[in-house]
Amino acid sequence: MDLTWSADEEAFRAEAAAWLEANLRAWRERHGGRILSGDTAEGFAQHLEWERTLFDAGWAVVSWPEAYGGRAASLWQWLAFEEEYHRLGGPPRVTQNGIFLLAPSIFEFGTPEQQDHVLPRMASGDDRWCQGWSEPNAGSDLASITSKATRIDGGWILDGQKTWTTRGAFCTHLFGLFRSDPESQRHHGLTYLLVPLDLDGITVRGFGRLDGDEGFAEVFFDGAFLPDDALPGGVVLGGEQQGWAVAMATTSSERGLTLRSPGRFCATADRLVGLYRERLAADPEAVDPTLRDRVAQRWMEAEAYRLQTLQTVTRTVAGQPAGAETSLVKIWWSELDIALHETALDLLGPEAELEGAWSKGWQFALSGPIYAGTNEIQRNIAAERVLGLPRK
Amino acid sequence: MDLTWSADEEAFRAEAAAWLEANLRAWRERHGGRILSGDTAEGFAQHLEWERTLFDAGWAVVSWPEAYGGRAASLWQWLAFEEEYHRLGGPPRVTQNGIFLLAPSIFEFGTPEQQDHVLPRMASGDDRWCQGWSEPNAGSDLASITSKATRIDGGWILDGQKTWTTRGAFCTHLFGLFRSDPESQRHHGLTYLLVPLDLDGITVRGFGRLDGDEGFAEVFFDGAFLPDDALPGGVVLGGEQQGWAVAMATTSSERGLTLRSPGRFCATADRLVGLYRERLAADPEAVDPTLRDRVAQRWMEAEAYRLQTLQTVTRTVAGQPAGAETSLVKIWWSELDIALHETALDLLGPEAELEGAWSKGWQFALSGPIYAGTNEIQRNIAAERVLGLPRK
Amino acid sequence: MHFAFDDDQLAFRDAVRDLLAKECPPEVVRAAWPEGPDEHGARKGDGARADPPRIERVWVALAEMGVLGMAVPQAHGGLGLTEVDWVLLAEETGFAALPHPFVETVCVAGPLLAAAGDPDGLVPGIVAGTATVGVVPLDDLVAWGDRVDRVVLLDQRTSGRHWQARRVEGGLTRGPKPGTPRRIEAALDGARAPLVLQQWKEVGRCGTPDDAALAFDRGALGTAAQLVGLGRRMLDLTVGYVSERRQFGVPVGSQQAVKHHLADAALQLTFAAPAVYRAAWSLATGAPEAARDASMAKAMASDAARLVGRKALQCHGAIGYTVEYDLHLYLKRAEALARAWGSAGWHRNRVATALGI
Amino acid sequence: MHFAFDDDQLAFRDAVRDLLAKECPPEVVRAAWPEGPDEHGARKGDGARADPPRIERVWVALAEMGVLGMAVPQAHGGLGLTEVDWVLLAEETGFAALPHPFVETVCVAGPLLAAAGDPDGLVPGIVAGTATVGVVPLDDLVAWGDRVDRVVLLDQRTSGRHWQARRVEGGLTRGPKPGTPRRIEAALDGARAPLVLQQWKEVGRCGTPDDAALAFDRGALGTAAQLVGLGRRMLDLTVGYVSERRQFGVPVGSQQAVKHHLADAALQLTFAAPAVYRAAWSLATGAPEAARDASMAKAMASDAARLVGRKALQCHGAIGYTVEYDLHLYLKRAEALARAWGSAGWHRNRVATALGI
Repeated sequence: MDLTWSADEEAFRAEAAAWLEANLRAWRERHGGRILSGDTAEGFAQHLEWERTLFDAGWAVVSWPEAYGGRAASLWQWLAFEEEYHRLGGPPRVTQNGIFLLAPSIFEFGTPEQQDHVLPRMASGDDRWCQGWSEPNAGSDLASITSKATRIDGGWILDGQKTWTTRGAFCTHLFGLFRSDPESQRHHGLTYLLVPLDLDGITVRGFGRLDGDEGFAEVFFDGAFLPDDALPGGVVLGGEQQGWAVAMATTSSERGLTLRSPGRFCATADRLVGLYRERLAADPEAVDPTLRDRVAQRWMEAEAYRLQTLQTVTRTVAGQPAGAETSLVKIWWSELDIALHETALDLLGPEAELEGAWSKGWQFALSGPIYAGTNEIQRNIAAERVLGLPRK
Repeated sequence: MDLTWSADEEAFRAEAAAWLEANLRAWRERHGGRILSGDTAEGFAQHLEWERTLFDAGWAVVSWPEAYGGRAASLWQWLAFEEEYHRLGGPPRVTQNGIFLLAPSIFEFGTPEQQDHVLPRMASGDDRWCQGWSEPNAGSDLASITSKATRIDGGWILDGQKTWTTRGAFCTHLFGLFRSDPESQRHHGLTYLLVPLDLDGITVRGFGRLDGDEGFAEVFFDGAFLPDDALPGGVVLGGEQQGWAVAMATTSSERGLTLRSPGRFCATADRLVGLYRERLAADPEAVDPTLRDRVAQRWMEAEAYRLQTLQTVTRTVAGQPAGAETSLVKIWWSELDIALHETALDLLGPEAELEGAWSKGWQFALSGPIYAGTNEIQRNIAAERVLGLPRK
Repeated sequence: MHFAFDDDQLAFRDAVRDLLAKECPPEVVRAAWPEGPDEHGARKGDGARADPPRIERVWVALAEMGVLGMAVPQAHGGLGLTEVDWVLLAEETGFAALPHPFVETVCVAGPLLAAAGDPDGLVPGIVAGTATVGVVPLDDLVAWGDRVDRVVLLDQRTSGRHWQARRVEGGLTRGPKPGTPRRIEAALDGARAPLVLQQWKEVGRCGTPDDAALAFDRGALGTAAQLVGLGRRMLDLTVGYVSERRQFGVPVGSQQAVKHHLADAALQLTFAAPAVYRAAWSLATGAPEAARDASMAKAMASDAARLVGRKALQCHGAIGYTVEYDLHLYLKRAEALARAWGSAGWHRNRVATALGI
Repeated sequence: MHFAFDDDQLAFRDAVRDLLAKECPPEVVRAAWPEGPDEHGARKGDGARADPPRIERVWVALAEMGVLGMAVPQAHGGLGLTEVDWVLLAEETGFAALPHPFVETVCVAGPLLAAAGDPDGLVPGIVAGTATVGVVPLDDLVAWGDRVDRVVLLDQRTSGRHWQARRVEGGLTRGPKPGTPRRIEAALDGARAPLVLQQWKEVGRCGTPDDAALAFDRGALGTAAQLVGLGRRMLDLTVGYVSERRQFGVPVGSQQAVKHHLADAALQLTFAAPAVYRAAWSLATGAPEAARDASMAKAMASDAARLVGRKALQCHGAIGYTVEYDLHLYLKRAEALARAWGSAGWHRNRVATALGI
């Protein structure tokens, strides 16, 4: 056991921190300090500009090979980068559904031609990818997908509807599952397709999330023709009718290591500690005496998440695959995120009603136990696959 | 709406309080202040003596008709009596499974002859009744009962095993369900029988609860012959094969009003407030600053239970039946009981480890979410029958 | 001892419920939200895109039914109802998420100003629905800042432990000059349109410290009742949704996890509601524990409504997390009201003090 | 950065696990409970009805394996292991609910006395399993009062903020005369046999304030590790039971409510365990945050073990609520240890102070 960072990792961290600090400041200044939510039309453009800045300096996808725009950082270096990114208040990544959800599948299942085309354009933000999993009648029950892909000469005809497509209104491409065998049931007969959104017959309608951001979209497919050569290397990822297996690999990444780095929650916990200190300094009488205990508890929970991640990365580096315990991890960070923000709102008291970073963050956090597989589904998975309890 | 007690109710309360105070003191003094748990052999005898004292003065079953040993008190008077009983530290009633669980069924389903025989002897403690619902393979799933009652000339032959029979080792009679139609399934073909435990072929084995008291018993039936005239009026309650309907009426009482009067929890909450005051006076530094808030919360929860009961009694007095919301009531008091005691243990700090009233009470409280229908079953019932959610 | 409402009280409740069902459906609540993007660029309300006159129509309809003067003595033109008579009406305004200063103007300011002899001559307007008075309890936020004409401050700040109700001039505009535009803050619940109290001048007290204390407790009670109503609304909405929505070939509501979430929600409401009704009785009868009981009501209703909101959102899943679906209107109102008029923790502190600890 | 145990550490853990599985099954834990009725008339232990010599045999076996001297420097005859080396061994003693003063004598007193130059010549006996030393942290309870020969007090009481370790004479007997019988208190966990510290005389300090502080943190760490082990034991027992037990024609463990209870239990253990292992590393390396990390470990392990215990009992149903079934042995130990060496709240307070709030 060694819980210190190597000199190499520290150097990487310092380089990242220096670059981030300077460039985050410059980005904010370019926009007169008025940074909108990345999930609105105007804000998305602001954030895309920031991500381009990251890409140009090689910080967009640090763990990727250099050929695709990364710097081949180790998992430890990636963790250190994320810690600095969040500590310095870096904004949420608007390209994350591509780089954290699709990319792992492209690395695992893509042909070299697909990798060479998709990955660099994704890292640079030239192509923005949204996910097309859910449908109006296929949410938690993903296997009941009905969107169809009909094989014809030279391509596919797409029909149906996807929904809850995060940032779909601002994206250029969609990845998702389509039923390619009309006779098939449940998780059989699905194909994982890569779909440019500018095809004839595709309509994208953005709609508002609970916090007002137009973070969701519905995507309608009305006999849209998807040519086989719409993308170099083809539009099928991982083989026809193999969609379920490819998608499951992706959803596992979604819950796992890459989407929710502990750096984000540790930074929030540190800000919560700072908020407590401020409120206490401002008016000790006004601070509920139970809140100090709650702040300490929240800080510990964030720290425990960091420690658990260090264990997981150690195992990953040793070549052991992440198991079903990623379900527990998803429950932990999503409930922690709400708890962190609720504690902050309770510290703010009546002011909590006014919009601000904590209020906005709280509204966003409420989605955590729902998306990426509801926490109820995760608890089922953990019980069955971690503990080995019998299925129904 | 009128939340004041009438002069008549106040007079009843005052009379009860005066009598209880004097007689509880006398009872304790008779035993040199050494009162054991009523769920141990020696303690049961002490408590039975106390209940006899209650009976002799007409306080054992205040709401029953005078003919059966009560004083025909109204529900409001009964509530007031229970408040005084618990405020003054009256001990748990060791005859409660008879007077609170069986008696309501006897009142509803018994023949006059059964009522005349069973009720006064139950009230006086001459007969002590234990319940025979659960079996080793019929706990939450009560309808899977396999204990058999075979009809023969002049009576029944009983075979099988009951378990979790509270205070069974100290009781004289058992009431419970037996499968009287060997071809029947689930809740059909069951008969509710009244069984003296001194029959040949019946063996009772007491065993220890988590808190060490011998509060449980297994009851074995090995071809025991139960004559029809073992009790005046017969041994069947409510008709052959009608056992399920009769039993459901009883379990509804078990969850409902009579078993857990709010007086008990309000008295505990008041003692918790007193404990907080003592600890604070003794050493303010040693009291966790979050505990004041928790003590207030517990007090409110107990008070809310009292208020909800006042609503229910108002409806009952108006002739409206208690509905499925008794399931919510059972969840509330059982979880409240644990929370009250946990808060007290946290106030006691390391001393909580030593046996004492709070530690003993905490151990007992842990059984609350399990017995009388687990809280999981109650939540199912509440969701389906109060909210109308679809069954599986 | 009789813990139930009488037929008149229930009939009035039903009449208000029917009126609000007709005049205050979700699209009216939505219309009260500001239009256009907020400072994050988010769009939440329909504002002028909806039908703003309908917002005013609800208030007028309530005035016509006498509801706006419910707590004002008959001598001042009101109905002179007690808290027991009106607590269910407040609950209904919560159920409907009525986008008006009902608690402030109707439950608090009306009877308070009347008790003080109506110094500014506002009471007839309150009863008629033509005057609205904001009340600022404990802090600096004026809820319904786009709707109120005047402000009364209710606090213990400059007077030791005594409550005081201060009539003020100004406070609603940005600058010292009357007529300067109000600055409504972006807020969690856009319909509440809070503004931060600006420059103001005290023009006089409003009644005795006891009047002020009672006014505060009425505000806490009215808000607690609204929270119970909001909780019921969210639970109803969710029960309806999960009974219809199917996944894995069965209704979502047949899953045990969903059942237990909603049983927990029902549990909290079932035990918070009697605490609210009892507080109404304690205030109506001037019981010595009235302040404690009002605090218990507010603490329990705040926690219950927040829990119901969380369970409701979780059981809905993604649909509940959209602006287009109605749940968020109620969920955000509940979250705001849970901290308005004193948070659960603030009120538990008051209960603890009343318990002598 | 490498957050995992090495092969030697895991092999030693496995050896201790095997030894305890053989030598310390539930009937040995049960045998450590006093026989006969307690003051309430309840009978919980088997005491002399069981096989008391087996209790001693476990200790001897651990001594033979070197475990009792694990934390004592080699110069004093021990193995000189660091906290990282021994934390998993402590966890196993929790898993087995070992009825001996393992944390007090082995994790704390051994290395503390050795660091102080073994003033009373007790260290060889500790290593050999012939001497047991009780440690009394923060309060007046001597755990394992029927087994310890001597007592060290560990607190900050008379010395401001500095920790002090005081070697005392007496304290274990009821009266001033040696040989007066000890008075073991009736307790939640009968095997822990606590007694309330009686008259004692300080005969000297034990090391520096830093030694004493480290000793306290080692006690908190060892107890936290035992709590994680207890949590795992209770979870194992429950998973086994609900997978077999059938109701309504299906295994109880296939019900979603049971699954979610146990997923919650696993969740807490999954995130408490790394906090415990990190604290071991911080103590072993003398990290500046070592005290904070030990407190975080104890707070999280205490809460996790209590939650697991509650879930385990609930998922068992009535069988878990009997003295004949084993669950209560672990549940009560966990409840006692959760408050020993500082409760979760006590340790959160220390974390908060370390965070500068």
